[in-house]
Amino acid sequence: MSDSHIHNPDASGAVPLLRAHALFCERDDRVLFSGLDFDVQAGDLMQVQGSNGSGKTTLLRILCGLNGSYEGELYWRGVPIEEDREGFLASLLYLGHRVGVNKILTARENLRWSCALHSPVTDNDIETALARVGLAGYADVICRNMSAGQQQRVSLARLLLNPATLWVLDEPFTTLDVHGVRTLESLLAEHVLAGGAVLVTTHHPLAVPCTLRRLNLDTRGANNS
Amino acid sequence: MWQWFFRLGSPKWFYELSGRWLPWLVVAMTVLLTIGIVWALLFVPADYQQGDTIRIMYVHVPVASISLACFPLMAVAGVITLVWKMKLADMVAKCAAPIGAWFTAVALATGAIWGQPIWGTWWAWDARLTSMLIQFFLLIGVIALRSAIESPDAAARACALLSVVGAINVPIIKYSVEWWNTLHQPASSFSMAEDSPFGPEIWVPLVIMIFAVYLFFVISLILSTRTEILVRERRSQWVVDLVAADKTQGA
Amino acid sequence: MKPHRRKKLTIIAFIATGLSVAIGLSLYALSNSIDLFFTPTQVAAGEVMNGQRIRVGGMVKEGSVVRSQDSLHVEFMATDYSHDLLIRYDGILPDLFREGQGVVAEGMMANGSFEASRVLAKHDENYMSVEVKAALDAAERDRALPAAETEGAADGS
Amino acid sequence: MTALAGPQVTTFTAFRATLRRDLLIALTRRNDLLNPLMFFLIVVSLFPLGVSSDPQELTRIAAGTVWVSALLASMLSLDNLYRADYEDGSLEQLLLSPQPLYFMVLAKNIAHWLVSGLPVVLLAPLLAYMLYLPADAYWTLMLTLLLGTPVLSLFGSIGVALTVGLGSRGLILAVIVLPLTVPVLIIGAKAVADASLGVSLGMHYALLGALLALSLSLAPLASAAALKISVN
Repeated sequence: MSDSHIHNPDASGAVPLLRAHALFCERDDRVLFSGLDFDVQAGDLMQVQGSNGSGKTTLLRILCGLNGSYEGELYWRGVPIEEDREGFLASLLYLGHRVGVNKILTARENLRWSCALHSPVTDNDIETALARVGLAGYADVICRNMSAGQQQRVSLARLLLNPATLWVLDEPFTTLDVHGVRTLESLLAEHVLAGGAVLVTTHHPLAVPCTLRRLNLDTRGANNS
Repeated sequence: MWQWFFRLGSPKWFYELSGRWLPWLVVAMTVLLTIGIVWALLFVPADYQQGDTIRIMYVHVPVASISLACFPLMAVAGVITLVWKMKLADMVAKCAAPIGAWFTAVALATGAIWGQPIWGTWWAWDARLTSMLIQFFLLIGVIALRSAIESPDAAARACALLSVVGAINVPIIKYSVEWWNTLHQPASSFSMAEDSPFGPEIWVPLVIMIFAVYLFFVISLILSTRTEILVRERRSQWVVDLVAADKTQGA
Repeated sequence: MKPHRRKKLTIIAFIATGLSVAIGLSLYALSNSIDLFFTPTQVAAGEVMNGQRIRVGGMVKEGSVVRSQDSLHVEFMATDYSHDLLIRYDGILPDLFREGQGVVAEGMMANGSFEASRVLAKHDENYMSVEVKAALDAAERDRALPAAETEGAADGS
Repeated sequence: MTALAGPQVTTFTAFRATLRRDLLIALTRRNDLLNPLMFFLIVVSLFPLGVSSDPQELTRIAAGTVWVSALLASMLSLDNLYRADYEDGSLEQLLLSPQPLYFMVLAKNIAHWLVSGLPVVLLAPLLAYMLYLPADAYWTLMLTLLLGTPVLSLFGSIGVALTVGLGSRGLILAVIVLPLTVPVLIIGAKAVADASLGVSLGMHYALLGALLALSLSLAPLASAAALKISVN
């Protein structure tokens, strides 16, 4: 369902969706990575790997623009990101460690707000999306009364509601049960097969029916598997 | 021009330049301070209304003028930090805040000592003292924010932002406090014209003292910025070389 | 126009509107004059109620200061050169309190005179050495003398 | 589902949605609504106990007391502005929306004022009565608070935004924000005090209005920048 709206102007692959060039970041006098280069093409599912503290989260936050303390260049569709940040943000969906679900509101209210920031949705869309992530009938349950995994699923419903090209997901599998993991894996596969792109950090071995690229922060290199 | 501007942003360059200038600044300050103090204490005639109390002016006015200059200085450094991400600007801003707070405290204290014989009270909620006090609070706020944020980078930008917001507010606060209470005398104009209320025997030593205290401020700022540079750049090669050279010299 | 350009313009327009309203209002405010304290004339005109705490400002009238022999009580007239107001005060007067100088008193009206709880001297912005002041005073005295004598004094100086 | 790149959401829609969401949260958590109000009530009632219950003396301090308490009450409720959003990650979502953060921050500030400032304005006459404020100063009190409390929310927002990422922020917020609010306090309290002296108040209102316009246009800019720094 998320695939229909993603059109891919760079079918040739000449201009990568996202290009990082010579990224350098240090924290507390410790170099996390330097001279990091990689491209993300439309149709890529890229898994960012690395040991604990290798800077996976920092890298994702830098790519999204949440962290500004880095050196190097970032391009979105060949244009430096800072030149058209809004255009980039309109095609970006980021889900971090903190799921972005207010516990006082219901699932529906949460999703209605976060979608109002991106694209208009109807209540029907929200219910369909919730059903897809396994929360059928939970639309009007207050999020405080949900388990951590269920809250994570509310957050994942955004993947279905927000027509973003690039998904940046930080440890999206941590609280999910087996069924949830399978749902998310199929969502990822559908997205990249439809021409979207995904950057994901996880320690969980991904089982997806598409090519998986890996970016290893310990060896500092991107490779295909 | 721009090249010069960005070279100024290099801590190493600043460290070397300030090291060369520092002795001259110290000499100039010592000379001016000695002349100014001796002149102000011994040779300036007593005021027709305030008598010898007037002599505290020679400390109060220069110190107060520095404290007033401190917030604009931090705001300019803040803008440079936010726009050009220049590290040196943040180091200067970081060092200027506590020095400025001390100067403000001294200005408040000398103001109180001056106020006691003149107004008949140590503390009056008069416009200038009050706005100085509030500016003191603002400075303390910036210092507190700096010490509360752990990441130096975030602290730099947060303090830069707060300094800019504070600097926009300082004139508003000053105006509102003045509006609220205008008991203090209006600012005297330092004109050199013959009809100026100041005779030259009053203002010449004052100008000397102002220069001396400005130099004192600049020297303190340079010294503490140099320390800050060494701490922050301790991993860079030139600091390592510098320390190594220092050690061999000492041995 | 690109959407992000339009959004930026909306923000700028919003800020510009806010700033111009702020400037307009503060210009309006500045055009109004303010009363920092009541003058003896205003008090005489009955603008102040008995028992209302106010602040009165004026000059200490020459020769009006009466100090009590056995206490700190002092009475003087504050004047704005059209009306006078009797001020009573118990306490230590500041150094700069003297006749012919400005003074601000806080307190309230009682039976036609002003009971001050605090007296503050308002010193002017002129700093002069004792000698200069003496010379100026002398010059002023000279000017007050008949013209012929002034000429003579000017020659002599 | 909406097809093909999806129709863009207008900034106004996003603004309204944010305002609505924050109001919804505040109304769900009654405590957030009631606590500042109770604090305001309690602080004001402490003054007669601490100063004197003499009506004349209370009349004299009434204006300042109500204003200072309103300031403290609005300071107390500031933490709600971004803290929960920071902790649950909603703030990141807000920062990554293609909508201008400036207007989103403005929406949140307006929501904060509606739930913390407006009730204080409405409760003020009651407290003014308890402090024997002269009757002709009531409207001035309400009007100055109406103009002044939004400024407190807007200035406070900058402080909260700067400190939202800090572990222990209790007092630092007050140290940063309170000095900035001095002009509002001075003008507001002076206007109420002058109202009973029968002085013309046009100037006071104009100054408060100018402060409101200034902070309405510039404070969200600073808050937005501060949020970006804090989330870093």
